[in-house]
Amino acid sequence: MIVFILAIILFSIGLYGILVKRNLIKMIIGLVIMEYAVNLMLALVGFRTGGIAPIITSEIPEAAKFVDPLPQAIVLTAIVIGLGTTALLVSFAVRIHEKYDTFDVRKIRKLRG
Amino acid sequence: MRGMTLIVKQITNLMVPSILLLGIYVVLHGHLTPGGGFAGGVLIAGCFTLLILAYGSERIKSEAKKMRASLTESIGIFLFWFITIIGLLNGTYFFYNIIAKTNPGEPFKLFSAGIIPLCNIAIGIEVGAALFSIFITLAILKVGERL
Amino acid sequence: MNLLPLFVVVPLGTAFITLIISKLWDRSADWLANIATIFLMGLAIYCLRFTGQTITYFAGGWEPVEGIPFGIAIVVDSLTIVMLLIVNIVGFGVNIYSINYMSHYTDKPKYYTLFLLMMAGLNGVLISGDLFNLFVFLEITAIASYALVAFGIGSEELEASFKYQILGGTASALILLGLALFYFMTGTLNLADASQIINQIGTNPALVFISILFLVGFGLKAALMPFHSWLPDAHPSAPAPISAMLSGVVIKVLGVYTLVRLFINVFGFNNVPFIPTIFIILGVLSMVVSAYLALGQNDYKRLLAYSSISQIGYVMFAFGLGTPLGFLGGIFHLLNHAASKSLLFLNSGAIVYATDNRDMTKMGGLSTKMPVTSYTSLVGSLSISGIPPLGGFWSKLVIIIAAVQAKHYILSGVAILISIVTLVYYLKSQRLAFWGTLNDIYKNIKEGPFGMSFICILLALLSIGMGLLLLPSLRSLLLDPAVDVLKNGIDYGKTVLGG
Amino acid sequence: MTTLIILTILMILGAVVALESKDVLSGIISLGIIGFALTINFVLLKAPDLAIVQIIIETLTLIILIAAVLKTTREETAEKYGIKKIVLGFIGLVFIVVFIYSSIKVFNHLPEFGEQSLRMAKIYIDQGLPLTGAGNLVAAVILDFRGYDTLGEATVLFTAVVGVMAVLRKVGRKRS
Repeated sequence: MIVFILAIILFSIGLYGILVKRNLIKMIIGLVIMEYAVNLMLALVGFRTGGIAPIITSEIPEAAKFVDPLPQAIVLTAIVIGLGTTALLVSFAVRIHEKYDTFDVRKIRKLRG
Repeated sequence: MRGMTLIVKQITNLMVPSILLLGIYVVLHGHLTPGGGFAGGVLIAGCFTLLILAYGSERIKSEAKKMRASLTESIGIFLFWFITIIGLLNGTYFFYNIIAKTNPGEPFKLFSAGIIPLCNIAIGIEVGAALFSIFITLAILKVGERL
Repeated sequence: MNLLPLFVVVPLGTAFITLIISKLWDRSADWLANIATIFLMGLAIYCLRFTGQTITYFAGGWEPVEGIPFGIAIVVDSLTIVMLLIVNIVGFGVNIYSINYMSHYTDKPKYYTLFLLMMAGLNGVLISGDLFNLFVFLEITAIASYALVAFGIGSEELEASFKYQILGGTASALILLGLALFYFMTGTLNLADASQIINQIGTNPALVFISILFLVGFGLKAALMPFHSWLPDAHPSAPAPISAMLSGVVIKVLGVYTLVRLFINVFGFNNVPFIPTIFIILGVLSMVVSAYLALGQNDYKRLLAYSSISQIGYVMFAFGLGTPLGFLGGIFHLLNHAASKSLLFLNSGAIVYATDNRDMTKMGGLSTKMPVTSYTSLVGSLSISGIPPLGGFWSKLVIIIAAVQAKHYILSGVAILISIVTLVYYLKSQRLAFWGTLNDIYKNIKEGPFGMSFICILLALLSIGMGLLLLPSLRSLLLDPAVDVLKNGIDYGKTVLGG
Repeated sequence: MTTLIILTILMILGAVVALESKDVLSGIISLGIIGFALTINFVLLKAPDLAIVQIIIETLTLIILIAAVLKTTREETAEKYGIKKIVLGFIGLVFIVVFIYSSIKVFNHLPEFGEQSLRMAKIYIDQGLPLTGAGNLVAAVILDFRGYDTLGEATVLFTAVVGVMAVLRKVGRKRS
């Protein structure tokens, strides 16, 4: 159970970063940390004690105990979605820096507060 | 982005073909070994990214490259989309694994698992081109050049 | 039922091919996108013949084994059909409108591609019967709308969209965390199957925790009051067609529909007894506070954005009542608000198109120069404020009667009061923008092109005629079956899986 | 199990450094700690597919972030420790402590680590090979049983690329 709690702690650190940090890049980092924490959580959920990787070859009998492949499929999707979001955010941050010459939220009009 | 030193360039020259080969291997064997379209596609994108990092982005005609990457991406995902609707056109189900059902092939061989390898190839093309075009769009961006 | 996947397949395919073909011929994007949305609207109207039934379709032909569904289910029931109608009719109108409006912007093919991807995402969320599948399509919609909000790449758009993305990304992370625990608890992702399992487990702390995660996540997408801060920036900054789409459709599908589907049909109000109260609290809070904030706005589009939060508050309040009449009011108000609010945002677009200005204090007397925009926006405003016999009146009436029946006397009084406040700020906007004397700098403006006016008139007629849906014969066709879906509550699982 | 816990603690430390470092660039590099530790965690959790994807995606994310920072600025914004800031930070901390505390309670009502019961996944594991013919069960799930999700996933990436190219194009509005 302790690993689950650790994953939750990692998630809340990311959340804290988004809520408190005032630098656009730091906010992106916070979001990425949250995504990693969720991915870790999903991989933990899919693990089964004594299981092996869900890949059947001619040596491994079909009856062996495999870990759950479904959370792994979900994480695969989530990783790619996370990359897409991050790339989009970074391109926005670069554009905003071009307009205001700063990453500071407080100096950017709309993002204040 | 400027290029790097001769040492980096030489090592890149040595590495790139093998990374590319690994990427293609991972895509083609996605249904048998760990990996698949995503992993392989990302590897292929990484190999092109390595080339740009080593040689710098000034040397290439970047705009044309960007267009080509984005076109490749569109074609890759269009192929994937087309594979998924074969079932609909055929009157069975959306995303029906039509090949595996009619001509299953022998398990653990390259030509098995029906549409899965085909999907892997299409996704490999799409993901590789997509990540490369994200990278190149950011790399060739000159801050402040906008009107 | 091979028609159902077409809701997703057609816009996706068109989006992919648009980007390829438009490299050869620039104008082709206009044609392709509009043909696709017209097709989608036809398909949604065709689906009207399935109201009252529940159709389940398994992608890939993976039918359940031993009663356990393991493929991705596509589920269409009456509630879905109502939402599909909203999405595809508004989407059709907005897309026709975009042909002229978006000629101000560069790179139109990319706009159409993103727009079609957004449509595909919205339809995908609606027809999905699988939690993770729903999440994926929700992300497609969200990412497409982030990019569309900033399509003009001005500084205001970029800032608004960045804020939208950070909060949207947080919402997605919370939803995905909830999904992980949901899968851990139930062992399935299929909503129908999960609802049966949850019903066996009953109330337990894990379920409460998961519902709070989902509530915050989807509440952020719906812009309910404590989580609303992105909306008043993002919706006004976007190009007008996209504002219409975001306010009229996206927050309803990503926020309200998902919340209602999850908490009423999957979790069941019995298993999470605190949820109806929270719906009512959040609804009333959004209703009151944003109506108050809207009063002080001089920016026309910002006023409309606050009004959207307020009206979504009405809807959540109605669903929180938990009575069949409340469900009817909620669904009906969703329909009315979609028609009127997208109309008003398109009107604001027509004003921006002609005057390049959003500040109402600098307008005035526009009704002489832009009669179509003026009269249609009057219709839209009165419909949202709840003036008989327009559609909005009937839905608010139903909500208030439902509140009285549920013995929430004070809250029904609040709802009436806020309705009056709504009328006040809309009349203020009418007076400032359309009535009075014409400002000299706008002497040479004229009404927008025919395509834009045509869509505004169409949506105005829709807002006027929406009240007819309450007539018994039409009601049994569309609204009653949708209410029945919600009334069945947790029996959703049995209905979908058949047994 | 012990390795898993140690690596996860390392990830938490990396996260703290990434958020609190004074230099944004070193913050991004600390983000690498989290990503690569996550890769090893995936290997420990028997997910080789994820490890392959994660290690390269992590590298690419870092390259993208570093490229952005080098093009702009690497200075952390100056923090003012006013009363408002302290109150905000305090509220955030309280919120997070409540969140973690309640999650501890919740995990008592969920299955133990590694002891989860299979429902949907039972069919994937038992019949994945005969039904699809793919030895890699993850590939069988993402491209056959749940291929529709993967279509959505590829579309998300496509959307993101179109979005990036739309946002970074040179001119947004036509001059009249």
